[in-house]
Amino acid sequence: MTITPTTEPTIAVDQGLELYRSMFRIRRFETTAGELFAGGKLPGFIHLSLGQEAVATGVCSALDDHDTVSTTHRGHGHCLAKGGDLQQMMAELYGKEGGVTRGRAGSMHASDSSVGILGANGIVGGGIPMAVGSALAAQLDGKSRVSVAFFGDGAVGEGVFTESVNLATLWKLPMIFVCENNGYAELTPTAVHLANTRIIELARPYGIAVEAVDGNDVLAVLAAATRAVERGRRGEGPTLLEMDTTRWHGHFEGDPQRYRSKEELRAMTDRDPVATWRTGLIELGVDAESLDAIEAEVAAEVQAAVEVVELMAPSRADELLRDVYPEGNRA
Amino acid sequence: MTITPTTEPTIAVDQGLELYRSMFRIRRFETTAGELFAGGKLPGFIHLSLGQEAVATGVCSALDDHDTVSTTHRGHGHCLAKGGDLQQMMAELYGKEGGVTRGRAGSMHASDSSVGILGANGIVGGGIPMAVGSALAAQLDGKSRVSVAFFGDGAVGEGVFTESVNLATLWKLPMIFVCENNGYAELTPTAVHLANTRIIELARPYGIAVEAVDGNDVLAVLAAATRAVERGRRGEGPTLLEMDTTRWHGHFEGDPQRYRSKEELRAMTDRDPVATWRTGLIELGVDAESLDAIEAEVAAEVQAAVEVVELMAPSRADELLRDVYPEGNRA
Amino acid sequence: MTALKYWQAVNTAMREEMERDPKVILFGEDVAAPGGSFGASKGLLDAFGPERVRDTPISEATIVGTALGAAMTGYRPIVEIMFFDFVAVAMDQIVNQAAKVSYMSAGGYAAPMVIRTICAAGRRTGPQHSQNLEALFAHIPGLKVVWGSTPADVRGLLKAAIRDDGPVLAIESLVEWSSRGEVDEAEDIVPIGSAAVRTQGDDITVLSWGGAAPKTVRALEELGDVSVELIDLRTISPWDRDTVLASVEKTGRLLIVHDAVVDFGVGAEIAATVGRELFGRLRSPIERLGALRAPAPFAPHLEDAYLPQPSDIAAAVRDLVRPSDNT
Amino acid sequence: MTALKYWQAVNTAMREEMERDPKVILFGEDVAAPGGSFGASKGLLDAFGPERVRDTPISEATIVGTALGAAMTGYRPIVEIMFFDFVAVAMDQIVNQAAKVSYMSAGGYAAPMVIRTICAAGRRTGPQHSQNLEALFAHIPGLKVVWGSTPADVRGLLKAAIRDDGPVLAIESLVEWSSRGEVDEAEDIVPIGSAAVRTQGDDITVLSWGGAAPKTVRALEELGDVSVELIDLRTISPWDRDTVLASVEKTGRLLIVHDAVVDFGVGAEIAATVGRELFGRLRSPIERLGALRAPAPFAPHLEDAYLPQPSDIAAAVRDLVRPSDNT
Ligand SMILES: Cc1ncc(C[n+]2csc(CCOP(=O)(O)OP(=O)(O)O)c2C)c(N)n1
Ligand SMILES: Cc1ncc(C[n+]2csc(CCOP(=O)(O)OP(=O)(O)O)c2C)c(N)n1
Ligand SMILES: [Mg+2]
Ligand SMILES: [Mg+2]
Repeated sequence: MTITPTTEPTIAVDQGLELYRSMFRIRRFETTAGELFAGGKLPGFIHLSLGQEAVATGVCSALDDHDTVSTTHRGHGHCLAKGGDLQQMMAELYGKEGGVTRGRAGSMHASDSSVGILGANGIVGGGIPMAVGSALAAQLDGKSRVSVAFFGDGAVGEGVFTESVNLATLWKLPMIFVCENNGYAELTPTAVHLANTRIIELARPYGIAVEAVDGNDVLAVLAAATRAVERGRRGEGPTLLEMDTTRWHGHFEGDPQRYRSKEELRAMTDRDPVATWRTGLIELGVDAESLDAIEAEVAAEVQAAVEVVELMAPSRADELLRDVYPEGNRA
Repeated sequence: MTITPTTEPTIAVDQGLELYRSMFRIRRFETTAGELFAGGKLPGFIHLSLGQEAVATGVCSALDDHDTVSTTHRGHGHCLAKGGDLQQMMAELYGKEGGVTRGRAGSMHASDSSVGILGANGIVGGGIPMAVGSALAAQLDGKSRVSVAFFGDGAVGEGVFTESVNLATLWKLPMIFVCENNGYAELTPTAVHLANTRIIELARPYGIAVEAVDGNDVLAVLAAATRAVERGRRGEGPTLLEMDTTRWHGHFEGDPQRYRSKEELRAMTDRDPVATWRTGLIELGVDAESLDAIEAEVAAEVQAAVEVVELMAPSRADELLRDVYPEGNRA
Repeated sequence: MTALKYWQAVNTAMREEMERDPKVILFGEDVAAPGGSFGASKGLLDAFGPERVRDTPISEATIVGTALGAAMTGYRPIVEIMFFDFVAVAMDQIVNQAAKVSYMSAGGYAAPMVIRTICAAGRRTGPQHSQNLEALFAHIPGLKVVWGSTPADVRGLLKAAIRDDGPVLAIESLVEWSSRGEVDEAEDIVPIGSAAVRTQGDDITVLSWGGAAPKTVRALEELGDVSVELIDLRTISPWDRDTVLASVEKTGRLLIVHDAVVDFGVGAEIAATVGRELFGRLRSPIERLGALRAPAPFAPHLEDAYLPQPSDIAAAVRDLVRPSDNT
Repeated sequence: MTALKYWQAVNTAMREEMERDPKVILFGEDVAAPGGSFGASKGLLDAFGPERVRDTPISEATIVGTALGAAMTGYRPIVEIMFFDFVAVAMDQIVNQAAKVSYMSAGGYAAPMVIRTICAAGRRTGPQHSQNLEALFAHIPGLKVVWGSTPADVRGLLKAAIRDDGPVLAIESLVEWSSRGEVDEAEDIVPIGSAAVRTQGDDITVLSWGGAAPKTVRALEELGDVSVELIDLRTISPWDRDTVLASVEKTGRLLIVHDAVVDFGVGAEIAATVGRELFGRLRSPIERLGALRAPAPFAPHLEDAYLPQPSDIAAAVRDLVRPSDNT
C-alpha cells in the first residue's frame, strides 16, 4: 500500500526551530569534520551526509529515546539527530578516549546504547537485519517501541535488504526502513546499480507500506516518519520510506567527484534542506535573527566541542582488550 | 512486463510423445530411487521431484544442448530432462565410479558439463548467481545461448535471488529464472516464509519479464519456456517463470509429511502432470498402446540401469584427491 | 541421571533455558511448527508459543542479523542454521556484526545469542553438507565456539551458551543424533572453556572434539596396551590451554584428531601453542589427524577414506608411542 | 625495469592479461567508469570496453557467483571485493561454490577466476574495514590465496592468478598502495606457491607476508647484528613448505609475523608443520607475532598497539636469538 497523506503537515513554531537546530547542527558538525579531515586531524575515512540533513532530523524527530536506529558509514547525522552527544561523536572521530565508543569504532562503526543508536555500520546493508531484530524485541516487549534502519540506495543491491523486508512484513514488526536515495552508491549512479531506481516499487509487492518522500523537505520527512511510527506503534507492521535526497560531497572526503557535472553539483544547492527550511520558517513568520542566533549557538557548540576534544586524552591502549567479550564472560 | 500468450500452444505428436517419455523417465527414475533409498541402497539424503516432472521436461525441451542450467537439491528431473545420462545419474546416487561425477557429488551436488548442467546445489539459492554468470558468458560469446536457474519458492527468501534478478535485468542477460513454487520450503508452507507467495510479483518491479505458469501442464510450461528462450536468444533480456507445481513426496525421502493433510496429498494426484499429459495425448489421438510402449521402454531402461549400476565398481578411493584443483594447476 | 539421546539433550537444554528465562527465544528454518528438520526443537512451539518460537524464511544472513538486533535490545535468541555449511551464507552477520558489536560499542551493547548448527560429516551428505568449519570461527575474536560430543556435554554447553552474554556458535553432530548417554539433569551447565579429561594416561595425550571424539573413544578400545590420556576439548574457542598443557606435560606426546581438514585447522593452533610452551619437553612430534585436503566426497567409502577413522587413530597412537619404546 | 607504484602494478597486471587473453573480464563495484575506489582499474573500461569491464550493484555474493558461472563456461573473470572484510558477504559463493566446483564435478568444470580484495589494516579504518582474514580461506581446499607485498610481486601473482585454472583469492595491501618498487615488465608471472627469500641469513628465519612483510623489512634495518633469513611467503595457500623448511633447517629458529590475529591464524599451520618436520632440530621455540585477540580498533595508537610494529618484530628477533648466544 502506498500511503497518501490526507492533510498537509502542520507544525508549531517551537518544533520548527528545533528541527532547524537539529539540521544545522548536523550541517555544522559535518562541515567542521570535513575541514578537520582535510587538515589531517581525523584519521581513516569519513563520509559526510551534507545535503541529507532533513532525513536524519525529520525521521529522528518522530522517534522517542527508546526507539532504536541502525545506520551506515554515512551516519553522523542520524546519530546526532537521535540524541547522540555531539562532543562524544567528535571525540570518536578523533579516536579519543572520550569518544562515544572510546575511539574503538570511529566514524564508520560508532554506536550509543544510551539513546538507542544500534550503530553505524561499515558493511553496506549490514545494519538492516540488526534493526529488524530490535523491532522483534520491541514486538515481544509489547511496548510501543519502533526500530529504524537507515540505508542508502546502494544497500538495496544487497540481498539482506529484501530478506529483511520479507521477514519484517511476515512478522508485522514495528520496523521502519528508511532508504536515503541520494543517486549514488560510492561513485556509481543508481541507474547503473539498480534495475529500478524507484526503491518503494521494489519493496511494495512484499506488502509493506511504502511512501516516497522529498527527503530534502524536513516537514515532509517528519510527516511521513510520523505516519510510519504510528503504524508501527499501533502494531500495523513495517513501513518503507524512500527519501529522495542529495549527497553534496564526494563519497568519502577527498573524493574529487569527477563523475558529476558542475551543473549537477550546482543544482543540488537549490535543494539545500537547511536553507529550504530556513526560508520555510521565515515564511511561517519566524524572524531571521532567531535563526541566526540558533546558528551562532550551534557554531559555538561545535567549536567548543572541537576545543575540548583536541585536549582530550587518546584512547587508552591499556584497555585495548576490554569488551572483546562482554564483561563477566571474558574468554 | 507480464507475458500474455496470444496463441494456444500447439504441438506435433512426435514431440508430444517425447515430452511424455521425458516426464515418465523422471517419474520412473525417481520412484525407483525412492524405493532404493527406502531399501537402504542409496546413502545420504535424496529429494524427489515427483509431481514436478512437467517443469523439468517443459523447460528443458525448449533448450539446446549448449544452453546451461543450474539446479537444486531437488534436481534429478532437471538433469535427466537436460540430457544427463540416466545410468550415470543412478550410479551417482549409489556413489559409484561410473557416476556422472564419479560419486564425489551425490544427488545434491551432481553436474554434467557435457550437456550444460552446471550442477545441482546443496545451498538453497546457491546456484542462481552461477546461472547468471553463464548467461553473462553467453552474452559475451555473442552466441544465442541462454542460461536457466531452477529454484524453489524457498530460495526466494535468500538474498541472492533478488540480487540476481537485479543484475540479470540491468545487464539484459539471456537468463531464465524458473521458480518451482511447490508450496513448501522443506516442512514450511510458502505463506509462512514469503510475505507474498506470488513470486512473479516480487520480481516484476525489477523490470524483468515474468509469467505465471501451470507447472503441471507440460504444454503450458513448454510454451512459456519457449517464449522466454526466444526473448533471451533475441537479446531482449531475462525472464522469470513461476511454476505452480506440487511436491508429492516429503521434503526428503523418509519425511513422514505430518504437516500435510490427507486431503491435500490426495488433491495432488488430480494434478498429476504425467497422467494429465497422457490424457492430453490420447485426446490428441495418440493410442494408449503407444504410451504403454513408452512406459515399458522406460521401465526397462531404468531397470537395466539399476542392474548395471549395482555391479559397478565403487568410486576410486585412490583418486580421492584428484580435481580438488584443476589438473595442471594442482596445489 | 536419565539416559537421553543426543538430540533430546539439545531439546532439553533449550526447553530448560526457555523455562528459566522468558527472554530466551528461538527462531530458524523449520524450527517451530515442524519442530526442526531433525527434531531438535520438537514441542517447543507448543510449550512456549508462536511469539517465542518462530519459523523463518530461508534467509540465514537475516536470521543471524535479526538475532543480533534482538540480543542487543534485551533478548537471548537461539537461532538454528540447519547445516554447518550454510553458516557461510550468514558469515558477514556473524563475523563482522555479532562478533564485533561488544567491542565496537565499547561494551555499550552485548550480543547474548546462540547460533546452533549441525555438522553432518559422516552422514554421506556430500561436499556442501559435510564441512567442519570450526577453524573459521575460532579465528574471530568476540565469538565463542563449542561442540559437545555427548548428550551430557551438548546439553550443558548449550545451556552455558544461552546464558553467555556474547555470541556463541554451538555445533552439534548429526552422526551422534540418536546416540544415548547419561545426563545428570541436576547438573546445570558445562562451563565454556573447559575441556574434559575422559581417561587418565601416561604415554600419550589424544585430543579431539565434535564428530571426531566418539571415534577416538572407539579407537582407544582397540588400544588396551597404551596408556592414553584422552581429552575432549568441548570448547574450541576459547580452548582450555591449561588442561591440554598439563596433560601433554605429563605424557610428553600429543595426537590431535579432528574431522576438519588438517591444513590450517584448529589442530594447528593447538600444536603450535603446545610446541612452543613445551619446547624441548616433548617425547615425539605433535601429530595431527584430520580430513584430507579436499571437499568432503559423497560416496561412503570415499568419505570413510577422507575422514579419520578409529583404526587410523589407533594406528597414529601406536606410531607415536612405539619409537620411544626403543629409547 | 620500471618503477611502479603498488596500485599501478595491480593495474598493469590486469591490463596485460586482458590484452593477452580476450576471455579475461573484470567486474565489481565502481571498477568500470570510476576505475576503482582506489584506482586499481583506472583506464581499463576505456581500453577494453563496457562488455569486458563492468560496474555492478553492491551484491558481493552475486558478484562472486556470477564470476563463477562465467568461469565455468569459458571466461576468466576478475572480480573486485573492495575491502577484505566484505568478502564475508560472499562467503558461501567462495567456500561452498567456487572452491568446490572442480572437485564436485570431478573435473567436469573448472573455475578460473580471481577475487581481488584490498586489506586496509594500518589505515585506521576500524573494526569492519581492517581485517586480515586469510586464514579463513587458506583452510578451504580448492582455493588458492596469494598476497604480494611489493609492486613486482603483486603484479606477478595477479597475473599468475588470472592464468590459474582454479579460483584464487588475491589480496592487496592498502597501506602499500602508493609505495614504489622496481618491476621487470619482461618478467611474466610470479608462480603461485613460491616464497621469496629476501635476505640470506644464519641465525633466524623470519617469515611474513602481506601487510606485515614491509614492516618486517623495516625491522631488519634496525637489526644489523643479527643474521636474518627473511622470507616473504607470497602465497598463503598452497604455502611453500620446501623453502620455509630448508631455511629453518639452516637457521634453527623461526619467527612468523602476520597482521592477522595470532590465534588460529595462518602462522599456526606453519608453526605446527615446521615444529613437526624439524622436531628436535630447532634451537628455540617457534614464535608467532600478530594482531591481538580483538577486532581491529580505530584510533591510530590503538591500531598501532594492536598490529605488530617493526620495533616489536625487532624485539622478537632479539629475544629469540639472544638465549642461544649463551649456549
Ligand atoms: C558489503 C559492502 N560492500 C561494499 C562496501 C563499500 N562501500 C561503502 S559505501 C558504498 C556505497 C553505498 O551506497 P549507498 O548505500 O547508496 O549509501 P551512500 O554512500 O550513498 O550513503 C560502498 C560500495 C561496503 N562498505 N560494504
Ligand atoms: C542456504 C541453505 N539453507 C537451508 C538449506 C536446507 N534446505 C534444503 S532444501 C530447503 C527448502 C528449499 O525449499 P524450496 O526452495 O522451495 O525447494 P523445494 O525443496 O521445495 O524444492 C532447505 C531449507 C540449504 N540446503 N541451504
Ligand atoms: Mg547512495
Ligand atoms: Mg518449495
